[in-house]
Amino acid sequence: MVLTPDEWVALRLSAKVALWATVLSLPLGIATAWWLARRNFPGKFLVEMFVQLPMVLPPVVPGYLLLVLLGTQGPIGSWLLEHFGIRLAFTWKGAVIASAVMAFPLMVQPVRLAFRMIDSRLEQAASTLGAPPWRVWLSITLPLATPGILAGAVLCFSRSLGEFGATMAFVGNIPGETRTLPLAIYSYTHVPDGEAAAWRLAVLSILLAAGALLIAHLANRRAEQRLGYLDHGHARH
Amino acid sequence: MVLTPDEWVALRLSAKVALWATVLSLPLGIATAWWLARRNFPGKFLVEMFVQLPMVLPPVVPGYLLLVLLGTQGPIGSWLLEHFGIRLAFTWKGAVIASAVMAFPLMVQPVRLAFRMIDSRLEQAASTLGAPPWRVWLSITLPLATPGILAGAVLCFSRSLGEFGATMAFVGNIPGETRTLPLAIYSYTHVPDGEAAAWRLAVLSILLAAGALLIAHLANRRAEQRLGYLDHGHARH
Amino acid sequence: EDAVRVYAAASLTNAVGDIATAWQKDGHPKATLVFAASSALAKQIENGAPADVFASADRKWMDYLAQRKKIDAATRVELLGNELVLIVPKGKAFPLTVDKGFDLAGAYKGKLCTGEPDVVPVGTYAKQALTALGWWGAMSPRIVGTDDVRTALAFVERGECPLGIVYATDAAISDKVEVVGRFPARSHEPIVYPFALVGGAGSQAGAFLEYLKSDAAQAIFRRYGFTPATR
Amino acid sequence: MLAIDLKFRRAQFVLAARAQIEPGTTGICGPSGCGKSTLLALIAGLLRPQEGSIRFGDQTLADSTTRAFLPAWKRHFGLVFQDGQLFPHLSVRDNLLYGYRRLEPGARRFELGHVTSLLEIEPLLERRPVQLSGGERSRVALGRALLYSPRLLLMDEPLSALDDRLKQQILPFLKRVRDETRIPMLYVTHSMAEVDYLADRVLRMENGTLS
Amino acid sequence: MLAIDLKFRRAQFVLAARAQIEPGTTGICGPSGCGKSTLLALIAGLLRPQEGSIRFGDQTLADSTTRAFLPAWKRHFGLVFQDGQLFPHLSVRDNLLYGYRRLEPGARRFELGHVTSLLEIEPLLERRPVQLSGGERSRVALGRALLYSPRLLLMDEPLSALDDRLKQQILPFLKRVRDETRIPMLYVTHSMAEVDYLADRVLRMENGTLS
Ligand SMILES: Nc1ncnc2c1ncn2[C@@H]1O[C@H](COP(=O)(O)OP(=O)(O)OP(=O)(O)O)[C@@H](O)[C@H]1O
Ligand SMILES: Nc1ncnc2c1ncn2[C@@H]1O[C@H](COP(=O)(O)OP(=O)(O)OP(=O)(O)O)[C@@H](O)[C@H]1O
Ligand code: MOO
Ligand SMILES: [Mg+2]
Ligand SMILES: [Mg+2]
Repeated sequence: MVLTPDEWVALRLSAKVALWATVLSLPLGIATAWWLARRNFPGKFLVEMFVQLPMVLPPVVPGYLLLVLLGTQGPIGSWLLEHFGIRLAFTWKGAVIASAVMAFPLMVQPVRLAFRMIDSRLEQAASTLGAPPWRVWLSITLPLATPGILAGAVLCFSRSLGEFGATMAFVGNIPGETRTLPLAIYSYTHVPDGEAAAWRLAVLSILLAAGALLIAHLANRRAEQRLGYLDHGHARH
Repeated sequence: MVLTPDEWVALRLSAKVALWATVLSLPLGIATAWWLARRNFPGKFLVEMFVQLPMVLPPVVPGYLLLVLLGTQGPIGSWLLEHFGIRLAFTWKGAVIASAVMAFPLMVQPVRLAFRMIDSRLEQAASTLGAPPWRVWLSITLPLATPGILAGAVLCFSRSLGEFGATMAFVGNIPGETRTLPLAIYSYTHVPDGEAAAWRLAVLSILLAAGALLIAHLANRRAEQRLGYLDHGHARH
Repeated sequence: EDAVRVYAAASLTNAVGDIATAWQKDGHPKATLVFAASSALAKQIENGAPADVFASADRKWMDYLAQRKKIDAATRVELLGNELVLIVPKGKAFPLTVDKGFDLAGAYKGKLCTGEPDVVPVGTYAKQALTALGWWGAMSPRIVGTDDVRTALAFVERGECPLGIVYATDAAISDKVEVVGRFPARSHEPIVYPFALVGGAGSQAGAFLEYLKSDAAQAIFRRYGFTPATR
Repeated sequence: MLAIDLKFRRAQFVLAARAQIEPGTTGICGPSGCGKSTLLALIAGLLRPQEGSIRFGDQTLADSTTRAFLPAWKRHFGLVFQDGQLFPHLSVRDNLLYGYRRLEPGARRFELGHVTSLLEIEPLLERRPVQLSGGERSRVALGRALLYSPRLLLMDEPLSALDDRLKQQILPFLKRVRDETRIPMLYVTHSMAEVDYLADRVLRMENGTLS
Repeated sequence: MLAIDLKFRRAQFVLAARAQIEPGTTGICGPSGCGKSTLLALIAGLLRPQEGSIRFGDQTLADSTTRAFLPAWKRHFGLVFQDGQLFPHLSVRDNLLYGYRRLEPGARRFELGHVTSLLEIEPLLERRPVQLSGGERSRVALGRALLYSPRLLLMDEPLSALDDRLKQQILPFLKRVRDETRIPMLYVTHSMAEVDYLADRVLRMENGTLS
């Protein structure tokens, strides 16, 4: 399958946006997940709710909110533009933000689950060996949560690849700038005989996802071997 | 906030659709997650890919595929209609299917993670006490995976509440039948002065999600207490 | 000089795309084309999208921007019109006459797909037309609304909907449907596509808007089934 | 009664065991890491020998030539794990009754009350395993295997976490179990005293080899 | 040296301890469930007494009146857990070096090679904890705490999973550690023989009360 230049552009843009969205979500997602998994504080339920928020609304709503807040006329957007020269609305960076916001809850849940399932006595053991809390976190908690982090990253990347509604609302469908694969697919459904082209793009999306999934799969296998998880047929007894 | 009859109808429909989508996804999601977590078989990667598929495409594409397959003219849809009198296209049942398909990967990932993180030696211990595999699974594996199942159910329910694209493409927008909150919200964003009405509905969505999250939250707390997870501040030593 | 940025309703995708190609062939810098629902485009322009030309699928959203002083009202022009047609899946035609006395509800079984009434432009026109013909009362419970005229078209193409109401331009690009009736123009508000320059647009933008009025461009619009605007 | 003739390899470790184990109590001794726990796992059916066979009476448990393998849950052997392996989501009571509940009443040879009073774990019945001390946990593990009324009881250092008083109380009980119920036992321990008191014979293991 | 005067409650269990522990090796004996592991966790800083105080020399580790509490990682005490608590994602070597690596070279009192050869765990250095036998695991746990060169070494039945030969080898080593490095030790065990050999004095616990 030889790609047309337009297809290449959309493919590269989608890969770039999904990758950045995942990379951006990771630190914040891990931090949020840890905070929710290990701290009790008043209003925790509200934070949980807030994290979940982008999912429970049709994507145009968060997209529109982003436009209002981060658009060049918006309170945050105008500030960013003025002080840092960063323009998010109608740029690929904005597409990254839209994807990251929509995928964020998907990142948080598995990581949080992994943090909960870790045996805290191992962290205690590390602290009796002189490791300050941040070192315990980096050397024990985080590595033990790797499978959860990878699961979260896979969900986040996949969701970003398929993100349509929020991206459309926030940054629009600008060729070469914000026209990711889903938006390009939308456009092709509006031209005669566009169905074949739309299917080609869908296949590209799937291949991109397969690549990402394969990488995550291999990384996960390594991580699980490190952690001594069962490999079916090899009991750990 | 007094609801109009239309708002009531959309609210009830959304709750019904999301609930059914979650209930339907649960057994299949748990089975798939277990299969992926514990079995190695040729082509496993393809199955993983297939599970992830609905996420990586813009929602209209899976929605359109559902229409092609499950519509009254589709191969499966016509068979269902003929033999069981079940009609999915343009009915709320179809909306359930659309939501379930889109939310399925979100259900599978956390459950799978939980299955992986369970110490398989406990399952071995159960088998030395005469429990056949299915009993081990029901009495040990499944209860130990409860937090993962709850996390999956929360993601699934939330995603269903926000599902728009696939629903629209598969069952359209029929008031009282398939017009869930996201479809109603979307409609209002299409009318120049519909913003206020859209926000009212968005708030309803959020309240519905908050209710579901609260239930999951309480269930999870009970499950984690049962499993002896750490409560911050109370080390388990 | 920066390329012209054209924000156009999704239903104009083909036509405006072809015109932009011709425009480029005439030696102009390539135009950037952004297609989406008129509502999404209008809200983006309201929030500072770098658009030069806006082409709306109906008057509402052009008015919306005009009220907010985002467009150059002097340049507003209704360049195109469209027709509303009744379609059926290819080969599934049934006798139908677009006439007040005809019993549409009794003429077939099943749903009627069109844009969501009162929301999506095509649905709004459809409701007006059905009302004018006295069909609305019996048909309204059978209406399946869609977010976009393309989804309605897809439902009919797939045979899920035995009958649909779409624009003539949409019916023209699908070979899986056939037109079984055309609504008279006076049965609904005129279907028009207002165009305008967005405030602060560059000089190239004005040239592009002029180009859209040219015979060459109008020929392309007609090729896709648009009619000259009925003023 | 138990006829073992097998080879099992895991990474660098090779276990080669050939033995004919008669009813009564058999002590298994040997240095740390010599393969005692591995041997019990093989007998229990948690591991599968790569070569050779295990037979219990005239029943084949595993045979590499015929590829026969009776899974753990069909063997009706009780295994007291070296590290307890209590079910964290079940109360102590439900842990104890896990195997017991599934037995036909006629097959039950012990009573919950009797076992718990002897092991001094009655006050713990409603607790979860995380709320137990090390020695309490090992007593529950022992009780759980006993209540399953196994055909063969495999014990991996069951008393090593206990104080002398408890040992002095449980050992005679195990002896009585041996004599009254005639359940054959394999007993892994590092304590010569326990072997002397309880075992009818001793098998020594060294570096993966049973002799 | 170590001055304890505290109360700690957990569910029905109440630990009340008052003791003045001098340098050297102190054996702690008592029946299963009497609170030995809980006491060590309190001294290590993993639990916080609800009432009373713990002092080490002139340093206050915990004091309920001033709400002072020195967290575990600042105490520089080594704790050998009853159930090992090895880090599953690290090799045996990285487990052993976990505390050691963070010490200033001058503060290191043991060498990896020396400790591993004495505990006979050199061949295991590249393995993961799941690939160890029960006794191997407890030796790694002991080595890990030793290599951390603690100011106070807390050991919870460190040898109970080991055979006599290993015990006979490790006990003299611990005695040498006591005499040469003068690291004070608290040693929980059920073995009178170990106490007699190693301990300068014995504290008895009964039902949560230290005497
Ligand atoms: N999963 C594994 N992978 C590789 N080697 C293993 C694994 N589990 C155990 N071993 C090795 O197999 C040998 C036998 O282990 P086993 O647990 O049977 O010893 P053991 O006799 O029970 O010792 P202990 O008295 O210390 O419990 C040991 O050398 C151990 O290091
Ligand atoms: N998390 C907990 N919640 C409630 N009670 C607990 C908890 N952990 C331990 N206990 C109880 O506290 C008491 C002391 O436990 P501890 O572990 O200190 O005993 P121990 O002296 O170390 O016993 P062993 O020799 O059996 O290890 C026991 O009665 C135990 O049941
Ligand atoms: O192209 Mo439109 O704005 O959805 O009718
Ligand atoms: Mg062992
Ligand atoms: Mg203890």
